[in-house]
Amino acid sequence: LEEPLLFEIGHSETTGVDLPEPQGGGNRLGGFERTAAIGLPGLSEPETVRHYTRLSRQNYAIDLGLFPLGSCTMKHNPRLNEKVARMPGFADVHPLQPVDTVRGALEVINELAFWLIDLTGMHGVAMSPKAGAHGELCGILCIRAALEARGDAREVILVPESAHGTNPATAAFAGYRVENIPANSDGRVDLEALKARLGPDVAGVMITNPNTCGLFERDMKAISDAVHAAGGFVYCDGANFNAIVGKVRPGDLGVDAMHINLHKTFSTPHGGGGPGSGPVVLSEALAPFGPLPFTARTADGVVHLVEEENAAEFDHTRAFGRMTAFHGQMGMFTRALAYILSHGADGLKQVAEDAVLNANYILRSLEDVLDAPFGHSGPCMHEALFSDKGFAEGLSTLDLAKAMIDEGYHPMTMYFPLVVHGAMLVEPTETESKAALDQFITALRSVAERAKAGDETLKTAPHYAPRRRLDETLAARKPVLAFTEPDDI
Amino acid sequence: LEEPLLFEIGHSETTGVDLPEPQGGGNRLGGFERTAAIGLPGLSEPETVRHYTRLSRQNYAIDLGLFPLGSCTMKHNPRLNEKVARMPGFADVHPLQPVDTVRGALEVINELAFWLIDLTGMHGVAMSPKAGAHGELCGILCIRAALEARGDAREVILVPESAHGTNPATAAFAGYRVENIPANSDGRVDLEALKARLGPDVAGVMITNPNTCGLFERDMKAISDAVHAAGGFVYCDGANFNAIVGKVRPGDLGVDAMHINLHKTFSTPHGGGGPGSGPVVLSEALAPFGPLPFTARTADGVVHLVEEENAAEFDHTRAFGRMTAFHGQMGMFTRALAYILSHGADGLKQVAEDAVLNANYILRSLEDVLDAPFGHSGPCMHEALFSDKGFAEGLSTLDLAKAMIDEGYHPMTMYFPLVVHGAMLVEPTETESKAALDQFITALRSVAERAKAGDETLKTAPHYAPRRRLDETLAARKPVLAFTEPDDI
Amino acid sequence: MRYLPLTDTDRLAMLARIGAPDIDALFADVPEEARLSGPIPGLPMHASEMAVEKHMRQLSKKNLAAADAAFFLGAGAYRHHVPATVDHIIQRGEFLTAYTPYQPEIAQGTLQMLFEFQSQVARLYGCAVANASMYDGSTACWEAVAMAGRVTKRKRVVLSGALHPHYAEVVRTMAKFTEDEIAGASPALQSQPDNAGLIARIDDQTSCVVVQYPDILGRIPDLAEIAEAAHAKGALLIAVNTEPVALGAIKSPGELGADIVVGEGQSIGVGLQFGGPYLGLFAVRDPKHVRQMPGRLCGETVDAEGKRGFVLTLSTREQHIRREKATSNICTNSGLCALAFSVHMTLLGEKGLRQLAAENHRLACAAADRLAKVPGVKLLNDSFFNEFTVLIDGDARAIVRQLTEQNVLAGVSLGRLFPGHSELANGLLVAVTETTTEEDIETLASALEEVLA
Amino acid sequence: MRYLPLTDTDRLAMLARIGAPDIDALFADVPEEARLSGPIPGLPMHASEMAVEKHMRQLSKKNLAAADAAFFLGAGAYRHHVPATVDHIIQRGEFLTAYTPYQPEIAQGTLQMLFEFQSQVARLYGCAVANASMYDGSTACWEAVAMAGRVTKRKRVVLSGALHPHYAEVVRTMAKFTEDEIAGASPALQSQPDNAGLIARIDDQTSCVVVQYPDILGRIPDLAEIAEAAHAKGALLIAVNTEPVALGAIKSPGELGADIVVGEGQSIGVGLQFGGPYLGLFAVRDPKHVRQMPGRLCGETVDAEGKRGFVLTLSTREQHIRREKATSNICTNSGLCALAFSVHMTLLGEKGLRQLAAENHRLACAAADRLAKVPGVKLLNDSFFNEFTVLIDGDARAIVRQLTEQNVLAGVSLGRLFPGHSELANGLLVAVTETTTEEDIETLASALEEVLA
Repeated sequence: LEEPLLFEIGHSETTGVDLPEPQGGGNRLGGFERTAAIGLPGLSEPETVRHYTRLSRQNYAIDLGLFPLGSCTMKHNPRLNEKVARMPGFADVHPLQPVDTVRGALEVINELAFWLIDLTGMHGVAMSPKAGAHGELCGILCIRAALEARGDAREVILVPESAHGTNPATAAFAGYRVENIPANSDGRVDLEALKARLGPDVAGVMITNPNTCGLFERDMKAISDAVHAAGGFVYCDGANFNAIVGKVRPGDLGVDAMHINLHKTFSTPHGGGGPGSGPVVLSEALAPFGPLPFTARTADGVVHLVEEENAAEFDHTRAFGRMTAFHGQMGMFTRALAYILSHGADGLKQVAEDAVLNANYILRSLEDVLDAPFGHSGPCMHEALFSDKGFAEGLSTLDLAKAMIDEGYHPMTMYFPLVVHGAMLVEPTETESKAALDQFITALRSVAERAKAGDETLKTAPHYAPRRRLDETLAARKPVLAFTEPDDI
Repeated sequence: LEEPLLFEIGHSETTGVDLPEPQGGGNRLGGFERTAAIGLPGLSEPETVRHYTRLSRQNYAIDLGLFPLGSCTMKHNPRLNEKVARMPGFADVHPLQPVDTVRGALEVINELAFWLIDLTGMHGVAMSPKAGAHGELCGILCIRAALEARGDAREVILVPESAHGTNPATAAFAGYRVENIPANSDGRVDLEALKARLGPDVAGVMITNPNTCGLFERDMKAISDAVHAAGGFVYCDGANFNAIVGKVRPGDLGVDAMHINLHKTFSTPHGGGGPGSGPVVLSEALAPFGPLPFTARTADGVVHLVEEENAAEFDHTRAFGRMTAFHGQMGMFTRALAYILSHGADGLKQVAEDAVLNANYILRSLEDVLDAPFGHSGPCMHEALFSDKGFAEGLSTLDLAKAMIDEGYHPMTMYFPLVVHGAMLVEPTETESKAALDQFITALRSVAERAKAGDETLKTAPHYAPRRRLDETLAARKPVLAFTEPDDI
Repeated sequence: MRYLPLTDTDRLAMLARIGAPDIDALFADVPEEARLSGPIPGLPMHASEMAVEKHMRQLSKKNLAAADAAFFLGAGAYRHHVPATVDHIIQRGEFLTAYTPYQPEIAQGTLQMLFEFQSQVARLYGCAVANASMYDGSTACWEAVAMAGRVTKRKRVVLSGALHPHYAEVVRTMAKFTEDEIAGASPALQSQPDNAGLIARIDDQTSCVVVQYPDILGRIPDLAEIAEAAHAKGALLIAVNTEPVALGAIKSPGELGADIVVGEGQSIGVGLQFGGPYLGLFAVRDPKHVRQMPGRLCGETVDAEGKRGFVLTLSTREQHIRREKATSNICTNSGLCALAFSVHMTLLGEKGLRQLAAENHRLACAAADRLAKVPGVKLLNDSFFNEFTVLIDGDARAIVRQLTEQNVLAGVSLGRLFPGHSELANGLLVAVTETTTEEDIETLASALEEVLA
Repeated sequence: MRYLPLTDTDRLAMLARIGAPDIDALFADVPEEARLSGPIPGLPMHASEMAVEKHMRQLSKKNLAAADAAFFLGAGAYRHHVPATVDHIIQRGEFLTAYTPYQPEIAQGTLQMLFEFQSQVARLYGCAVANASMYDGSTACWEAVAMAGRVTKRKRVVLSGALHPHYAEVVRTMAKFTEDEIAGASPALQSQPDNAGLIARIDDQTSCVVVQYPDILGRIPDLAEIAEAAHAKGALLIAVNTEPVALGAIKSPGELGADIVVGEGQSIGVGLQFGGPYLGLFAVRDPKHVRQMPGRLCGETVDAEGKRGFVLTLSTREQHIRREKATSNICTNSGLCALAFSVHMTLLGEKGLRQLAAENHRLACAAADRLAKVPGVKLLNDSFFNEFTVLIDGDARAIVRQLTEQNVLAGVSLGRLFPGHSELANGLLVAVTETTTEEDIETLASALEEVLA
């Protein structure tokens, strides 16, 4: 069933709320009263529920099936966390209430901060960044502030070629020049190449560990030591923290800054593209430069809000500034804290183990039909990487991925990392059962075999989705980004 | 996508809760410890969410589309009401708490009772019946108790042939013999036939108004007067109250008892078959016999719970007994009260008017392609009745109804009322927009035309539903009513 | 009016199509003198969501919620932790706003769920077949009695004195109109149920014996002994269970020979809700009794393409088909509550249910031991699961009321349950679940110590 | 561990298929010395849902919820009534647990919603195109400044003194690293915004002027005048709105000549949430600027069968494609908050939004009039929508803190917002919405009377 646009079914006179008709009363609008129509369609409540319920059913979601998106960690979102985030003491408090009336909210932030530091073996954490990329920026700005504080202007950030696209973007945004570091044949950072490039112009490296080939960077500690010896800092992209949470602490590997996607490892819902939350854990060297505001617990157990006015009191005068209004993503903090406490120390360790177990199970169950370019490099971590080697002429990773839609799955991450041709990065996560994995493996085997056999129907997949392939070129060439009334055209 | 049975995917060792392993502690079970396995499969939380989310998507629901079920009043369920029912002061209180700790809950019951009496023009109300049929039984038991109280044992209940099946069932259950009263050519009760049958053996009549042909019983007051004159009582089936709420009060028409389906007129959700709620409003003559418990508000504004122990205090010693443990469907009461207050006096009147307007719109938009047997009898009330007259040989109402599934609709009520051949009873309700009605009319026109033209594909409809027609005969002949392990067979 | 989509423009256009001059013309069949000329008097005009929510919240706040008290009430309604997932699922529009699944092609979600629910209940009760739910435990109990009459063609019903008094009252009320003869009693305050006395009341006119398990005082009767005695006289044993969690720890009634097992399912998934909606469970041990069962049944079958599917079946028993020949008055079931039960039971699984039962029993034992140490308090029960009776030096009902001032909801007094029986006035039923903390137990014990000092 | 489906049996079977002796073998690449031998120290073991819920509820209860106070806070976050329908929709698993809609064939629900959202925001702002949302108002404000730099190739930014100080601080922080030159100021306590002063600061090196509308003191600046002055120097006007409800009563910034309109969308659908997640809105008046916009854009297209459909488009601007050449750092948006906004806005419609705005303004006028009668309190504003500044005989910040003891949350003191500015210390920002009652207003006025007496 097709669902029309809101603008095709709504009317400016229809409303789904019951508000009083405007009464007399004062008018202090200073002569700026709105006169023209706004053009906002309204629906009654029954129509609204139906419109959005119908729309929702055109989506795929974790609640419907496995989401094998490498590097994106689409895992189950616990329902308790949704309930907790809606408790009036969290949902119905204003960010600028006097601090004595929000000590509980500050305790949530502080308690979550404490566990993030504990889990990563770091020294401090900046809680306010609003998403992963925002967290990356925060980390790089800490590095820049630390270098500037010692009067050491450096220009270059080194990034392995398998990095997330956000890494070089972030570095560039913060005013750095980006240089790539190659990978070795194992799919890991080439340690010698890195060492050779280090020098007084290098502010730091941005590294992802486990890396985007799904492998643990064995030489991480050596990399960190080399970078530190050259006066630089180590930024670790934390998008893959799910594989090692509770098993290894980045702080023990020499990392100086790492953002944590609460919406990945700590399971706050993706919501169709946000909101995310990207706290950044910081080493002792970088912690003094973390942005405002943050929370601090004094010896008497009271949690304080540290802002511009009282930063000196908490010995934090070198903060590089403020990344956002207010205190960050409270709604994500409550969910992440509930998640951490639910799993506990034993559960988080089990998370990493099951995530890695599930990924290796997929890798080893499929490497006979799909090329696994780093299958020889040892066990993978929480994601399995395949290439399009062996596909019949004319069939691509895209075709295979779209065919997976017809099998009832979301496609895997495609064409990433760039170091592998036609890459397919599969991350099952720990919240999939063995039965779900077996079903997925069967489906992927079947599609892979058809890709190798040259089944032309793959090229027009999906066939059974709410839409066939969409014309993205048309969308970009003649952008239609807002509804216009038919008679306006 | 097919969803396996819980018993095919669950394991007795899997659980979606985290409870402590059984510790030592005492054992006072008196030697009745369970030893054998129960055989209950468990799922983790992610699997549970997915199992039920997938199952849910095989259902049709009001949130997805129009539900044209005559006599069942499937209207929009406001989301506020769901929120209200979950307030801790309603959801988390025990029915046997000391009354001083539940005055608010008692006030809800009392306030709702007050408005139900007000809206129906009656004298009292029994709140505890748990569903419509339970309410019918309550009403008939009140009649029986009232007759017994005056030492007047009567044996017969008169029921028009268009009555709901529950009416004769209820009368029989209460020990009465049921006799039918015919309809006249207009589709209404034959007043003269009724009068002719009245006599000292007739305990009362059960009548539905508006009736199941969708018509208002014009002679209702005359019927009531005649029944009363013959010493009987008038029971009105309230399933169709949606058509007249706020427009006419049954009490003004001489009704002695009427159940109200809170899940119909007052919009508590059907939930795939309940829970319902069936309070019964009672006339002055019947009110003294209403069952326990109930609430009473004294002049000081305090609301009391009236039970066996204090019935005398509230002058209610003639109650016929107790229909259920505790106080009835509290969760439905909160929803219904929120609904009544939201609509208010003006809104409820508008409900009836829009419900009737929508039904007449459908009747008049389709009577050229579908036979409307009582189209000549005047406007219909909130439902429009059609017959299968004119369908091609071999095609039935069932075929048309199943074909409506392929058009994206739930079938209408079929083969009811029995007075019309191949009846189709369509009740759009007031929560459908004109656009939704127009779309429905177009779909039904198209299917009706195909039925008249003899389109054989209708016989195998639906074609696009989660299932094709199901073998109900097989299900009844060899009942499989519980899962058995494959190896048990 | 936020729930009404029609605009005035729509209304005019529709009247024009109908050919009616105004809306009143459509109500022409309603005698003019009966028609209300304006909005119904008394009721206020429509109100905003915010205003209604505020009003309801104010009413809600006049109640003492269990979460805000030390809470020990049971007697047929138990407070358990319900996982958040349960509420999430039952609020799915496709479950919440679906109709009774009479059209199976577009109701497989509800139907498969009901089939799974029936299977879960049957296993829990140790029975062959369970139905798709009843209104609640008390009405299920009456339906079982009525069914026993149909099966045995006898009219004499023996109720155990330790049956929940509301249940007994419902049975008595309904039986008045069906001419069944009800023999009941009130419970004696003994440490063991009086099986011998009950068995003595069974004769060869008895259609059924109704026994609660665990009983209203929390004691666990030996059902097997009663089953044997009943069967020897050709009577059926109806077992009534008001706390399904208990069946994670003690043997199922079916296993012990009960012929019909009924009960209240509220403990699993449903919540307290001031008494309703609740969830009646109904099962029979012997599949040959299926066609005498009340209520809806969901059965497995295949569709026209041979795919497995589910339908409501054996509906010729039901009143909307059979009219005056129906086997029972029940029509609506508790579909959404059955879903809540089934989701919660799925989350528990066998392992979780057993752990939950063990935790309930452990805490109840701790509470019983602690309360027995309070001067003036004596534990009645030899056996119990998560609820037991204590005898207090004083009027238990008055004491319960008095303790509410300290936010202690101490339990259900037998005086409240059996208002006519002064011999029971010093009895107090205390229920303990996994939601009870050690601190709650200490609070209750201290409060009792104080009030009895 | 309730979120983990694997059983130990599964784990063994899987290890066998993999050919690994145990789970540690899969972590062989992690240097042994870095591997934790047991569970991470400090953190407790896993906990039941009931235990976690109880812990979180205890923390929650340490906060004074707005509903339990007479509440007058604003300053960029406003308390409005959000219909229950909004939360119902955003909790649909298909919206809540969906991924970013990169695979449009199975994400049309999210995509169509975003297209509708963009259209609603564009109309509300009087612009041609809006994006699919930003993190919040403050980061959207910075992104607008950065975009103005790209469009004008200039580096001088003029911030109005009456811009929210957090927003100004975010702009200043980010600009440090991009070498933009920021000229700001603090607001003067005048009844009218100082347009002349602001205009005087625009020169031909100015990339943009950033003006809040209504401003941080609640005053409504004449945007048209500023737009004209900015355009005359080749600069862009960036209008910042923190209260979208206002735009139901006053002219849209686009209508008045703003080139980029950004703001906080939290008021519609999102709720207070102690500051996040919120919803950044971003729109441009002139479609030619689309390719310089940050953030995601959803566009209409057709599928292979010619059916209308929606996709994320113009993504070559974005960093996951463009890497170091991206136009902005933003990647994630506020998808679920955008949904909440769009649902709430759909329920309102034009009629509801206008009524809502009128009701806010009516109550704000009543509050201003009442407070102005309190001895020692003076109303600053000539114009305002639902928030205004009063000057108090005393330190407003201390008074606000003092009033919390009576459960009065009196507003946001300018001392809290501008901690370095003692000249603002007697200013208090008071916000009034439809959730404010006449009784709340009276409570505040009386409390102020008492404290100032």
